[in-house]
Amino acid sequence: MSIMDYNGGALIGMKGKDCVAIATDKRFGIQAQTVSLDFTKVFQINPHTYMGFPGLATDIFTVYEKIMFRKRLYELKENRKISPKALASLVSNLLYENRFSPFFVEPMIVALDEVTLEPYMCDMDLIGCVNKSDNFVVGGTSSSQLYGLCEALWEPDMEEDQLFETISQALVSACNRDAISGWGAKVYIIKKDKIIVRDIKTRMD
Amino acid sequence: MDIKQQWIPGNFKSVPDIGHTAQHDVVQHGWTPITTTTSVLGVVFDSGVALAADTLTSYGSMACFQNNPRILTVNQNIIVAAAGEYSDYQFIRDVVEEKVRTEKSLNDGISMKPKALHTWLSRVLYNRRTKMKPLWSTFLVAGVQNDVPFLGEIDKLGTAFADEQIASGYGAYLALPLMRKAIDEKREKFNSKLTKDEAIDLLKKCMEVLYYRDARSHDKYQIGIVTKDSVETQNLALKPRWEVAKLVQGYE
Amino acid sequence: MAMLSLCGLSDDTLFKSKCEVEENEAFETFQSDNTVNQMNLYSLPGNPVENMRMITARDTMGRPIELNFHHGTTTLGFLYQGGIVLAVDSRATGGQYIGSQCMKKIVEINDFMLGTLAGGAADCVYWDRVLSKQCRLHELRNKERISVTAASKIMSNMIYYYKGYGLSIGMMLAGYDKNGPSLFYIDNDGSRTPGKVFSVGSGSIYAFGVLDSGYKWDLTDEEAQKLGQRAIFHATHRDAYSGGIVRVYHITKDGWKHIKNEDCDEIYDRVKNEAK
Amino acid sequence: MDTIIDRGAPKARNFEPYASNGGSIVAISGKDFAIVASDTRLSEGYMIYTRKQSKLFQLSDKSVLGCTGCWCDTLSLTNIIQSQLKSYLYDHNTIMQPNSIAQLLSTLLYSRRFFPYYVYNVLAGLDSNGEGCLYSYDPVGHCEKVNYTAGGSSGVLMQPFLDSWLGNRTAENPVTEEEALSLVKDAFTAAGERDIYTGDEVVYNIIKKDGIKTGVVQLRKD
Repeated sequence: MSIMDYNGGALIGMKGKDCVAIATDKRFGIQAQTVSLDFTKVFQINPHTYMGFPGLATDIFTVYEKIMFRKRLYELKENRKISPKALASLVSNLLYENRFSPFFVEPMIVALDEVTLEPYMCDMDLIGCVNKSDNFVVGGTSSSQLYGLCEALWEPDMEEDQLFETISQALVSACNRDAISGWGAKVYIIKKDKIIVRDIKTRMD
Repeated sequence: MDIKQQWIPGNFKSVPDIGHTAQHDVVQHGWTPITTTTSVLGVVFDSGVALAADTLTSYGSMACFQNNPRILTVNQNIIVAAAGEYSDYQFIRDVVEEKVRTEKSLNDGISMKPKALHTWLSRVLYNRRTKMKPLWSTFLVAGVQNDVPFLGEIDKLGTAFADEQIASGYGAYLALPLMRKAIDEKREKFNSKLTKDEAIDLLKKCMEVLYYRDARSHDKYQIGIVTKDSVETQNLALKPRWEVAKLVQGYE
Repeated sequence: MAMLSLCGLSDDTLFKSKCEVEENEAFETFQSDNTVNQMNLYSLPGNPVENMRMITARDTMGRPIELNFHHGTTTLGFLYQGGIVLAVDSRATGGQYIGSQCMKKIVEINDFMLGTLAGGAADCVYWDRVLSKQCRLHELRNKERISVTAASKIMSNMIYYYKGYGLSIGMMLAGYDKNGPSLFYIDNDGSRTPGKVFSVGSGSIYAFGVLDSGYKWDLTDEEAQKLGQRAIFHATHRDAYSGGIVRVYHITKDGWKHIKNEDCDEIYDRVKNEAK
Repeated sequence: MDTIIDRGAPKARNFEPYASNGGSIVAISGKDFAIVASDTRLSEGYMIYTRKQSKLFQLSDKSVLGCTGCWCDTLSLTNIIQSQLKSYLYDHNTIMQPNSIAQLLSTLLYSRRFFPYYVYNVLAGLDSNGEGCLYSYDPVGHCEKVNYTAGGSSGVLMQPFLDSWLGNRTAENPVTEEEALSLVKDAFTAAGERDIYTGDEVVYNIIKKDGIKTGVVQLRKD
């Protein structure tokens, strides 16, 4: 078992029409044992910028704190909100600094640009290779299942409701085929004027 | 095996001898190729199949034996070419020749067909791999069965399949794209298969390309051609053009 | 070749050759496999576990092979005044991947005997089938049903024969015979233990927690069935490799009876509402 | 320096008896039909052996077996099963029913418990009532009757997709032949995007009372 699979979890980001969505399961486990049912792995970086962290739980918090530290410094220095693209470089640099003893997280950024409100999405490997995406990003222990579902279910220019349906369907179905993710899920839909957060029900076994 | 056959439920059994790891290492030494040959190519044309293979046997990086043919004429219907361990090819050659001789001595007018030999070889090779005593060779079987050309490959595991163009070893990387291109172009432009001459020219071209880049290849080679009513093997030699060498830059 | 055997020449030493040796060896496996004798499983010389590890480590391209056998997990069974209750989950996992959510982990050996399976799914099912055959033969030979004690002994003997071969079996054998109800635990080491309360599999620790706190000899039938279901349900909730539906069986002197199947999802909702 | 001295000598290599030849299978059963489909790419590593190797094996007029994994094991297994079916036919003068074939296959797979066939099998057929039936296997012969399944190199990608469409079907709302076929196509198209071992073509067999219908759908060739 890889260290990336120690805690389990599934994450998915998806692009719609003028909106983006990110969804996460809520399980925190130690290998086969489910410990907590309220561990969302998704953090708000800026009003329209969210990050998801699939990987090892201990590194998730460390990396998140480090990112926030650098992001705040950046924003103090520049006196403006960090753009998702700059954030991606920031995270990538942070991860690559530990090229030979990496953090075991593969962060994803799902955002609307704070100025232009352009959708932006990317994911990374654990040493910071940024992979920008125009349709969806997936991560976590059920990433293969998610890839299959997203390839089949995703279509361009989805409205908010349809995007919610698609992303929930993908996450729930993927979790049902992965032993170590699930136990509830949370979906964030990011629009220019509001953020919609919804809990969705999944199997609890 | 015998003890298992006689087993009756309820009988007391002693602990089976599960052996010592070091003594019964299944990945045995010696089952590794020593005297090897490089790629073989095969291509189907409209009325038959052509195979090409050079005549070099290497011992590591030494070009050991420079005149070891490895295209075997099985009967008036089949030719076989081999790549990989040469001794394993020789073993299979003996076995196949024996098979053919037995068939001939029966004199019943029935002779082996290419698909039969293809399946037979795949069973023999698979059986050996399942015993972890592989015959470290890849075979190409070519022939004409019911007027339809047949070309099949079997590798050391017993992986068997048929296709219109097959290349093993280095040929799979260097020659196969050329062969696929030629066949596809012909099909798209004229909606037909290669002719015999085109197929032979194609193989000659491929052998030349292989000779330039495959360090274990040789300039003397054979082409075997099987059609509905003839089998022939030609001995050929390349006339390589090394003047292109000076155009290759970036290594000095 | 066909002509040879037709003429009865194929056994003639004159024709014995390299070719025939190869051929016979290649085709003998067709004749002597386990469809004829169930105990006859092919293995390489040497240590089977070590061999298995070595051959399945990498493929020809040097990549790790994902030979994910289906594994089943949480099962429990207990004896009480009203007979035996067996309860199992239904998830089969190959690694982390859920291969199936509705696997049958209780095998009906005959009308009075059940086996539960945990560990390698194929291992358990195969040997249960062989046991089933042996039990039937016993019945035909002796004109009476086999006792659970005898059946479990056959089972453990068969498994013991393949001890050290890397089988993965943790099963309970439960049934009602002339000596009353009995329950046995058998595993791949060949051990065979009679007992009152067992739980087997990766979720067993959670199941035991619920089971031990609720178990007493004087349970009513309904209480016992509920306890079994609840123990498995809580195990599925905490253990990643258990889940699906909870199946409950009950064995009395009239034979076994299937009580119910219930989806973990539904049980979860019910239990949650009960708590409120 | 050993490297200089050893340069000429042949290198010792371990023999690995398994190859991963890729390929995927999808199968769906319905009220009066069963559909089973495979891609036709046979590969090893980054090398495509052939682009037209179907992985479906017709066992009788009512059953089709789909196998992916190690191709040499597949060939061996299907040969053995076909010869067993023949001797059954000659012994009993009956064609074996799919449920019996299912058990036979399970036993044959288990005979190699200690040197497994590296093959994922799906057996599709029509049972004695004329209803579609489907059996899915693990490499050592654990057999399960299912309504739909996906296996092979992109089984993990396609199975949850089938779950989301077919997981909640009831007897009143059975899957139709057209729907099953379009699901198979969609599943393979999605898998072809993300799995390099799946591609080229999909061949499908629809098993019905009056015979087996075969068809081909094109997939990505890269």
